[in-house]
Amino acid sequence: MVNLTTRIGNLTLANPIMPASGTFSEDLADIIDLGVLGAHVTKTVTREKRGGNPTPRVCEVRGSMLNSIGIPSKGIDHFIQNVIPFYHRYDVPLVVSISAHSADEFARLCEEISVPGVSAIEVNISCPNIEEDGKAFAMRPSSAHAVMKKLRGASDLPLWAKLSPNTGETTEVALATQEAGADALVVSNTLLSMAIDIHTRKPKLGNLMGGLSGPALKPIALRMAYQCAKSVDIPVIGCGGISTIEDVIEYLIAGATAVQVGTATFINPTTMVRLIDDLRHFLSDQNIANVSDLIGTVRDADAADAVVFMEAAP
Amino acid sequence: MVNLTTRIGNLTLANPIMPASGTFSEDLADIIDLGVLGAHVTKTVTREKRGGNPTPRVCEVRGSMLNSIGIPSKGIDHFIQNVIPFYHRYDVPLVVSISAHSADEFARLCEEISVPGVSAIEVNISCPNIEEDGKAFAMRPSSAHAVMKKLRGASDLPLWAKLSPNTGETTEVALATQEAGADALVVSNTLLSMAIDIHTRKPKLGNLMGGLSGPALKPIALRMAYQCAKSVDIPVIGCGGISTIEDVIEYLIAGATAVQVGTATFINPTTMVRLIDDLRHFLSDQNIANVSDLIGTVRDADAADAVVFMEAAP
Amino acid sequence: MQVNHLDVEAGASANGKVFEVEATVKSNVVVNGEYRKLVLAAPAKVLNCQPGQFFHLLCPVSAEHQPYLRRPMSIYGYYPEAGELHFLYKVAGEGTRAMAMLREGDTFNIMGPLGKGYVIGADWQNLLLVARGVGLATLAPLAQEARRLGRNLTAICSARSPDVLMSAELFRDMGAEVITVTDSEGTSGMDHIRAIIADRIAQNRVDALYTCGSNRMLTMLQGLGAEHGIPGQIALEQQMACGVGMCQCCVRSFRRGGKITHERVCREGPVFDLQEAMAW
Amino acid sequence: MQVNHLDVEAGASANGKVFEVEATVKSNVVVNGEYRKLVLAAPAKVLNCQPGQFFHLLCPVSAEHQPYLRRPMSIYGYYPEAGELHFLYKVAGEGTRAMAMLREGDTFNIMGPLGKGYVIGADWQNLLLVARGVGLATLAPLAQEARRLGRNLTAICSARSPDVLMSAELFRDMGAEVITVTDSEGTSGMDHIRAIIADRIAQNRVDALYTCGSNRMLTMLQGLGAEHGIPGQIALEQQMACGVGMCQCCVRSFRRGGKITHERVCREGPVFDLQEAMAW
Ligand SMILES: Cc1cc2nc3c(=O)[nH]c(=O)nc-3n(C[C@H](O)[C@H](O)[C@H](O)COP(=O)(O)OP(=O)(O)OC[C@H]3O[C@@H](n4cnc5c(N)ncnc54)[C@H](O)[C@@H]3O)c2cc1C
Ligand SMILES: Cc1cc2nc3c(=O)[nH]c(=O)nc-3n(C[C@H](O)[C@H](O)[C@H](O)COP(=O)(O)OP(=O)(O)OC[C@H]3O[C@@H](n4cnc5c(N)ncnc54)[C@H](O)[C@@H]3O)c2cc1C
Ligand SMILES: Cc1cc2nc3c(=O)[nH]c(=O)nc-3n(C[C@H](O)[C@H](O)[C@H](O)COP(=O)(O)O)c2cc1C
Ligand SMILES: Cc1cc2nc3c(=O)[nH]c(=O)nc-3n(C[C@H](O)[C@H](O)[C@H](O)COP(=O)(O)O)c2cc1C
Ligand code: FES
Ligand code: FES
Repeated sequence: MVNLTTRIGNLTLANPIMPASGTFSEDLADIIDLGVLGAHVTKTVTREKRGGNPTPRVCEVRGSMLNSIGIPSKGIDHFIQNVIPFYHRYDVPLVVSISAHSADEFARLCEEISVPGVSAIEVNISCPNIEEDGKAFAMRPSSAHAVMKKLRGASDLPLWAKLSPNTGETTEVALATQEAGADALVVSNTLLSMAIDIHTRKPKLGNLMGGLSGPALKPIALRMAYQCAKSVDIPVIGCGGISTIEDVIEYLIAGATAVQVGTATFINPTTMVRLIDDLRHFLSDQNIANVSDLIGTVRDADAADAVVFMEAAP
Repeated sequence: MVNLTTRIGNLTLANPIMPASGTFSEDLADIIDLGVLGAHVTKTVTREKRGGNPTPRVCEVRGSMLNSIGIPSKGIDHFIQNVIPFYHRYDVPLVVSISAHSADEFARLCEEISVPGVSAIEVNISCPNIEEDGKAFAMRPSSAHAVMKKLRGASDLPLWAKLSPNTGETTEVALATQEAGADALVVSNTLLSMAIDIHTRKPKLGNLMGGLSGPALKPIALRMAYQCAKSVDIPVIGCGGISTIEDVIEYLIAGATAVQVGTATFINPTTMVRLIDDLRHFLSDQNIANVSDLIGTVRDADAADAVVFMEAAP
Repeated sequence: MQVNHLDVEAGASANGKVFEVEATVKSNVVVNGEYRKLVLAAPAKVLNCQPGQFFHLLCPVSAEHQPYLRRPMSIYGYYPEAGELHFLYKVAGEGTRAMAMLREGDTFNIMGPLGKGYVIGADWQNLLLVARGVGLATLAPLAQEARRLGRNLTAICSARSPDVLMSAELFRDMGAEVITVTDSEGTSGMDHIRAIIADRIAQNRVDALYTCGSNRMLTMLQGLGAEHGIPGQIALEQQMACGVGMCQCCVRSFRRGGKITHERVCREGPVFDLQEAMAW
Repeated sequence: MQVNHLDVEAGASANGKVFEVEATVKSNVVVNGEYRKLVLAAPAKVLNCQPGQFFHLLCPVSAEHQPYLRRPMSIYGYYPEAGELHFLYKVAGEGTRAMAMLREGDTFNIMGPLGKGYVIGADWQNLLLVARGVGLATLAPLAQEARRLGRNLTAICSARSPDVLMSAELFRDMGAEVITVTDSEGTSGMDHIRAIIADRIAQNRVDALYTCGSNRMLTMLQGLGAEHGIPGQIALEQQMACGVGMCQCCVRSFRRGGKITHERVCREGPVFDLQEAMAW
């Protein structure tokens, strides 16, 4: 009855719920039916084999977590031979997340991974650009623009640029990636953080610092998703701290066309399945026919003066 | 027995616990003895009277809060006549937080507020610089440097620069403010965030967006405090999400010379008094004679390979 | 999430007006379908209250409910002899839902008493209050104080239907003359209430007006008060973080000396002069 | 914080190997001072376990304890007939402290069974295990399986002092021959344990070695195994986030085919080949 489909450029998703890169793999098929998801998004892959960061790679902070997994990767050949074929069995768009340390290697990877079975490429530009000063591509409009431009030339597949919350120039970076040809934005990746064990006095992550994800990230990523949706014309995919249907609705109202669920799947592996179900119920309870009727409906002009609800007398 | 004193430049604090600007006022004297604190830090004041932001000015998010109070201010005259004299009764350094929208007005305020009874000036550079493109002074090394340079010329009092987590250039801004003559850094202010009421579809803050504070901010602000302590020579005062003694110790180990407690005082108004007490106990339990013995003792070279603690067998 | 600490003796030279204490739940029951009444055993030092003051409550965290900020709640009753503090509340959202989970014997972290309460002028013999809904909680202690001072009190109790008029009984018990008006009987309209009050004013039976009512009630009482030169007070609400005056989130606008001023509801209020309050 | 949802039927065509379910606490008691035993009533679908497998547990959130990630815990016992699942755990930090609060009748969200367990080769008649501390939890189901398969089992149980040797009793009950070694008696040193095992190997009484022991235990058993060509398996630990193979946080290094490889403890393990495991 209610219509959950949503469009990201020329891709139509059966529903707006998909996993976030690095928090999903074939292994989840042991627990849920991967066929019900709006899209499949794979862990970021690099061209070459890579080992990833030293352990410990995760720790928890109050109500959320930090990770410094890095990008352990078996390389593109293994990925094309083993991972992509696994997803053939599902009638769900496959989105492959890629990364590299230089724009040229990024473009080469992008071209090589543009194979049948891949519906879109998610560009993880949160990794350091070793050709410049080591700051991630996503930190500055100029470097984000340059790498996206090269990638645009390397593939005809839809390109989703995944932004970073570590920049102070969210809208500028968003506009730059749009201008360079991105088909959608994923907002956002994890936020650089730290935790120290006060007894051993060692950082809790082997890599000293890592990215914050989970509920603590939500108000920040939601703000970014809102800022991006207001400033670009391409679809924005919300990501950060989503675990309940209220979170999903909040992102949609803020302007997100779809959402990615990350850490919540670690806490409850069935989260995404439940969210799809809850979304259906929420819409039908509220007599909303289409998911798209919610998107971007934030009443931002009416925010102030909400004093009326303060009445105790009913 | 244990020595809680800590030095911020030429100021000696009886202990490293002080309030964060905007989360403290004379009113707290109704509940705790303000005389026990390491310092008193007042709400940011501007030269002119200002009204502050529309209501609602606060909302809660999972385990933390957002605020968009703005800087309602009765102006500098009122402040000098009424607020400063109140604190005369305490033998505790008074730190006055100031802000302005242009470097010149900032400097004028800084000069005018350098009156007897004020021990240091905290420079809230998280407000928009209307002379440039409206980005806060704290967002870029260049604008932070420029304003601090002017302020340095305007007062002989110690200047504490309060940084913002909204920038992607934390260490660059820290170095710039040091280079311009800051005597200490306060790390950090709140992080730009958003929340939307999914039923009314209105932003939960009258000002649309506001700053995240409380536990969710801790891993981010701790990372910044660590980065700053590693890169500058002036003292770093940690601020962000502190509510337990473990939080205080974590900041000290990361390199903070003192800490500021904000939102936690709203939850438990006696938090700071308790933290001073807990700190004394923690140090004596651990046979640590001086607070200063903890500062900056993070074992960051040993972070990786902590696999040994994974043994189940004791 | 919150720090659950037990009665820190927060420094000897604090003013000693406001305290953060762990009270113990004596009972927490549904009264009248819509409301819940929480009875706490509380130490004497927090029971030196004024009618109209409030407490700031740290609602309990559990797996289901995770309120973060405190919640402001009017004092419904304070009984220093019995060592009891009462609250009357309506379940609205996360915080009050968490409060509803409190069971006998649980501890509950409360902070108060806070704010400025109602004032009864020395020469005000005849007091009139208008209460509706949970507003009853705020006004009940005023009735008690009026009795203690030997003043006459008329209470106009407004409700949806006669069966939720628990306030009537309460005010009657406190020696007040009670007039009930209800939506279901069509007697709770502003015009009707205005007429009742105007009638008493004409008989010289009203020296002061008290309410914590809605916008419409405010406007109506302001009109009456201004017309007849009768003083009045109103308790207002606003979202709060600190509850003690530090954060400035709880401001509202007031008309004073021809200008608009901002006042903190937690500190300068929650009770304000009827004429200075602004409809919203 | 966590979403407490009840047994989502997570799509018909999932593999149906691993489940997230709400189990019910039957008991949760201290055994032997240092350890606690948790007995759950759990649905049959999660009781199709292998010795050495584990569950990933969502420890309960309360005002005092707010663990966020799940905690991995070996299966101490699985009893499909009784519908029971047992865990033996030591209170270490926030998560296990929260677990210790579980009371009879509480629900407890568990996910499993997970990982690869111990394998008993078809022609291995004489099994030898070395267990210490909470390692007992991991090895107990192996003893049960050995008995089911009619194999001989020798259990070397190491502990601080004889009175914490509860494992001895348990393995004896399962028909194992038990050798106890303790710190207080000075019998738990590696040299002594090595001598005991070497002696049995000399008598052709060891076809496979099992442990989940410490670094020193690993090194000692690797030496023995290599020397005498006896296969072995070890259960390892590593911090986990997802527990099912998605996040790659739980990797450890292994020696395989002359190279160092990284394997996920939650997926390729937690039981690994004794010779491939690397001391840490
Ligand atoms: C001085 C004062 C006295 C009050 N006395 C009573 C009373 O005696 N009985 C009673 O039932 N209610 C009273 N209220 C209202 C009560 O504070 C709110 O109903 C309560 O905070 C709602 O919290 P929640 O988490 O259940 O709702 P939510 O809607 O989930 O609350 C979200 C946030 O908004 C705030 N908020 C929501 N409604 C109000 C409101 N009306 N006023 C102020 N903040 C609000 C909450 O404190 C919280 O921070 C009083 C309010 C004030 C300011
Ligand atoms: C496969 C496997 C099986 C296990 N079986 C048992 C068992 O049967 N009985 C038992 O008592 N313990 C067992 N452990 C160890 C148990 O997981 C930890 O003791 C527990 O996670 C500690 O959590 P905490 O919150 O109490 O401690 P904290 O130190 O507060 O935990 C902080 C973080 O570190 C992780 N962590 C801490 N210690 C370990 C550890 N040794 N291994 C993995 N992660 C750890 C926690 O999961 C958590 O994420 C097992 C570990 C693994 C990997
Ligand atoms: C363990 C872990 C690994 C991750 N790996 C990647 C990755 O490889 N590529 C990427 O773009 N994002 C990665 N992320 C970030 C997530 O995709 C997501 O952006 C982030 O976690 C915020 O969403 P959440 O709060 O729902 O988890 C990872 C996150 C986690 C927790
Ligand atoms: C209600 C509120 C008002 C604040 N006002 C100011 C301010 O005026 N000036 C300033 O520099 N910081 C202000 N802050 C930021 C705090 O000083 C502090 O940097 C921040 O809250 C992080 O610390 P916390 O997590 O301990 O609260 C305010 C914070 C809050 C919550
Ligand atoms: S609630 Fe903080 S000033 Fe009123
Ligand atoms: S815990 Fe996530 S891969 Fe092992």
